Amino acid sequence: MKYSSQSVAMPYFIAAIGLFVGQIIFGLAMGLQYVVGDFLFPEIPFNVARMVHTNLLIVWLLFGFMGATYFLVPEEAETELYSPKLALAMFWIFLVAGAATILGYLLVPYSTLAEMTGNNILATMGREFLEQPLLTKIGIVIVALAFLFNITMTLLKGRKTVISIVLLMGLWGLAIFFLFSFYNPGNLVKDKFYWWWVVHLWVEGVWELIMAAILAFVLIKVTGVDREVIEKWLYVIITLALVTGLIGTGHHYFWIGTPGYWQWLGSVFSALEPIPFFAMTVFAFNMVNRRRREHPNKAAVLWALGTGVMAFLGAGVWGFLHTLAPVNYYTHGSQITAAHGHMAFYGAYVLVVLTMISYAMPLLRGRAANDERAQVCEMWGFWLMTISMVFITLFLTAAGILQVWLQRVSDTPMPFMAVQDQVSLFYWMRLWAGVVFAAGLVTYLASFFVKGESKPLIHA
Amino acid sequence: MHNQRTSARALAVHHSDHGTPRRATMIWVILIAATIVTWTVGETGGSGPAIVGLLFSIAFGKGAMIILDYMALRRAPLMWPVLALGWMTLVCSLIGIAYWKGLGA
Amino acid sequence: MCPNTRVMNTFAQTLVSPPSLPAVASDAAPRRLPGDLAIWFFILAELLAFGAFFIAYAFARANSVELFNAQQLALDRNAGAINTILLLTSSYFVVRAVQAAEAGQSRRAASWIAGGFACGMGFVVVKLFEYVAKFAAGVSLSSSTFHMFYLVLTFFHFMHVILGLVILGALWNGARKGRYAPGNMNGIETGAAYWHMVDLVWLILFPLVYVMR
Amino acid sequence: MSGTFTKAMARNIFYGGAVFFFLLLVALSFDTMSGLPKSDNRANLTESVLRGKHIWETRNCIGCHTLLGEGAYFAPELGNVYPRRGGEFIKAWIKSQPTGTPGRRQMPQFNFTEQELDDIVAFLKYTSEINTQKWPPNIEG
Repeated sequence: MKYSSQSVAMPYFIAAIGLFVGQIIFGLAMGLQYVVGDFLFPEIPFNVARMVHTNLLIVWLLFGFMGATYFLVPEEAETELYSPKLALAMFWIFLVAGAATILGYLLVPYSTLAEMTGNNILATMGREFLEQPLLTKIGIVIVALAFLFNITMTLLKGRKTVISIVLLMGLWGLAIFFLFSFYNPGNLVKDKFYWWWVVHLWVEGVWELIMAAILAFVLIKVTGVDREVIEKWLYVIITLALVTGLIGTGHHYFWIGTPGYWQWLGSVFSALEPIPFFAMTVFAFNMVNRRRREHPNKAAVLWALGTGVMAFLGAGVWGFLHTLAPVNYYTHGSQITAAHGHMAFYGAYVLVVLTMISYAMPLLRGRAANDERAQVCEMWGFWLMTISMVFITLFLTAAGILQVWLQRVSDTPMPFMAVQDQVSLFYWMRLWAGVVFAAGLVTYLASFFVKGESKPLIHA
Repeated sequence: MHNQRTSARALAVHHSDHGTPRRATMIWVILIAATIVTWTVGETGGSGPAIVGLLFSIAFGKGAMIILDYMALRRAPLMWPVLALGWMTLVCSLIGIAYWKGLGA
Repeated sequence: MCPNTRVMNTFAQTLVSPPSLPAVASDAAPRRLPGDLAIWFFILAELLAFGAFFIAYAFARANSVELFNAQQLALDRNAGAINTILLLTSSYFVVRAVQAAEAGQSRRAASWIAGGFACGMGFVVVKLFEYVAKFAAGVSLSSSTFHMFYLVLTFFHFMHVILGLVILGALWNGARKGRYAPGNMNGIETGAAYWHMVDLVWLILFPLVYVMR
Repeated sequence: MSGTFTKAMARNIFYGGAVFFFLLLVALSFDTMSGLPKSDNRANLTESVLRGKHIWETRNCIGCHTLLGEGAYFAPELGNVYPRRGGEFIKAWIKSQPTGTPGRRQMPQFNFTEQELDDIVAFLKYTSEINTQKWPPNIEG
């Protein structure tokens, strides 16, 4: 750690990991509800569990992005953070608001929560991933603006590197596109159309900028490869991401009441969306193969390579699988979508945040890298989580293919619930893979508490 | 270092990476003539496999001239002209296959 | 530990001038990719996108040949042909500009680029007249599959022409200031490569959409 | 520097490409908006439908069901439930929840008034009449 204000990243990382644990607990509960339908009913119905599962994911990734930014920007800008106090204040505001929202979901009926929080003044709730009460949404905007102000001011007074500029563009884009979550017209087609301007332009647009910037930063640090080289790659990757991803939004406009030409536009451009992810994989391996130093933090290198591979598999390959309109006609809104969603989020965004945590946490704790045994434990966590996520994805894909076959393709289509009974074996297998994932997460957590000789800071 | 080497070569060898003006002009004349042929086919309403084969042979030839001479890939590492001409070949032949498929329908 | 210090440049050089490849028979100059490597990656991505659309058009046409043939008749082939000639001529002027710069005649290069720019503007004007006529006739993205492809393909290309004109404008400015000379050809070669790509794509678009029946 | 890969060029291509494709997306969105009246069934967007949409949202229905294929995949698609089941069945179904069958998936009881039930049905009827390019493939959704 080169600047003392980088240490504000620490609480952000801890909160991120804590919320990640919560997300997995609710994920397991839902996995069980898929096969034992009345589990936890009526205390925690499926819709509440799912809302908590997905909202926790979004919030902890945001915590991770912010922590990563607070660690990365001072080091890149070669100056202290503009205001560490503001960063800490925002941390507590965001944490309290986030916790209050989750408690609200769990303790109050959703419609009551909506009435209590001003949803009748401006109705924004009840749409997938954007379930947050109006107050929380406004809070997110305020926290994001304070955060962006802090980071932008830091960058303005320091060195402006490509990595920090790209990261900042991604974060500004994140804040700007979130504003579309306040637009909820009565016309369902318009509602859905602009809903994607938040969801798609986040995960297949500006988040890719954030992800590529964080990955580039860690790769510079652990491989010692020339900054010039890495920054050129960074530009190429994000160019490809936006060129394909912007019009690629069209793959969500096939069947929601929008004109038919989106089937062509969306198919062609989103079919090219794997290219930036492929470039990212090649990039990560290329840089590690040409490394100029052996960084003592081997775990961080593993996470970085894992990000490249899993993002390509989850977002690239599993996305391509069902992105062409004639295929999507049958797979839209089936378990195939769920399979893709799980591996893409894990591979691209969970792993990139964990990569950053793995690299930065030892430094924040005053060492270049953790003890060998702690690293081995961490790497076990990586493999357990990653392999079980591959299996979760495969089981959901199998369930999805069978579901599509019985319910959509067949000449004598079966009703939804009858099909769910037919595929329940795969849901059981998915649940067990989920249990292994949780074991991997526990292993990962344990690695933070493995004592031993840490590597001194000299090489950092 | 690379920079120096390149400029030294450009100065020392009286060689053009972009061909001569004379050659460029010749190619331009051919390209324009080929365009007039394509246009005539369109105006006379020609159709059928032979005509479409002619059209895309002409398009391929024109494209190859642009790629090899105007884009100067003739003197680039082999990978690049191969990729560009490969793209032309793939696109033109798939168009041909699709046209063939449309004849049967 | 890898002692190599200039990773990307080495990587770039293997793409740009691999030492193992035989040189062109007529002279000893090594093979060299003109312009910036970055633009060639971009050109490949663009060719892929256009290629996918061309192929999609061809197969969509195969499914409704009669509709495509009937509506294609209404297109203005004269405008298409004039535009082909304008783009080819423009490309030719840009080649002459590069050759002039290579010969150290930067001012002359600026004049050639101005010629190329004028032809490109001609393309834009002709295309605008064509669009106005089409829109007046009620053609829109949703009016038929053929019209959708016609508009998407030509408009997508049209926007590339406009971007290309911006680039030509920058090149003209650079050439006027004598920025391009032997040994410093990167900028003009890069811009020229992009402009030729715009031309190349049109060479398939024209017979495919305007003529093939 | 010919033949190399300059950072300035990569940057210019990034900014040019990003602006270019974003403008294209905006242009296409304008065209979509102007074409929507033909497909989005806005003629039937009554007060009752709007109230129904509000109920749909404030009960977080999307947390279990899909609507035009978007949402959770835990419970049936409702974009075409109106033609599949009819208004009376939908109302009776909602009123009879939860079934309480052991081990089966359960839907909460929302204690709707008759007016609210009619609004929900109106919303689902409006949704089923949106032109979705013939999706879903069959009545089972």
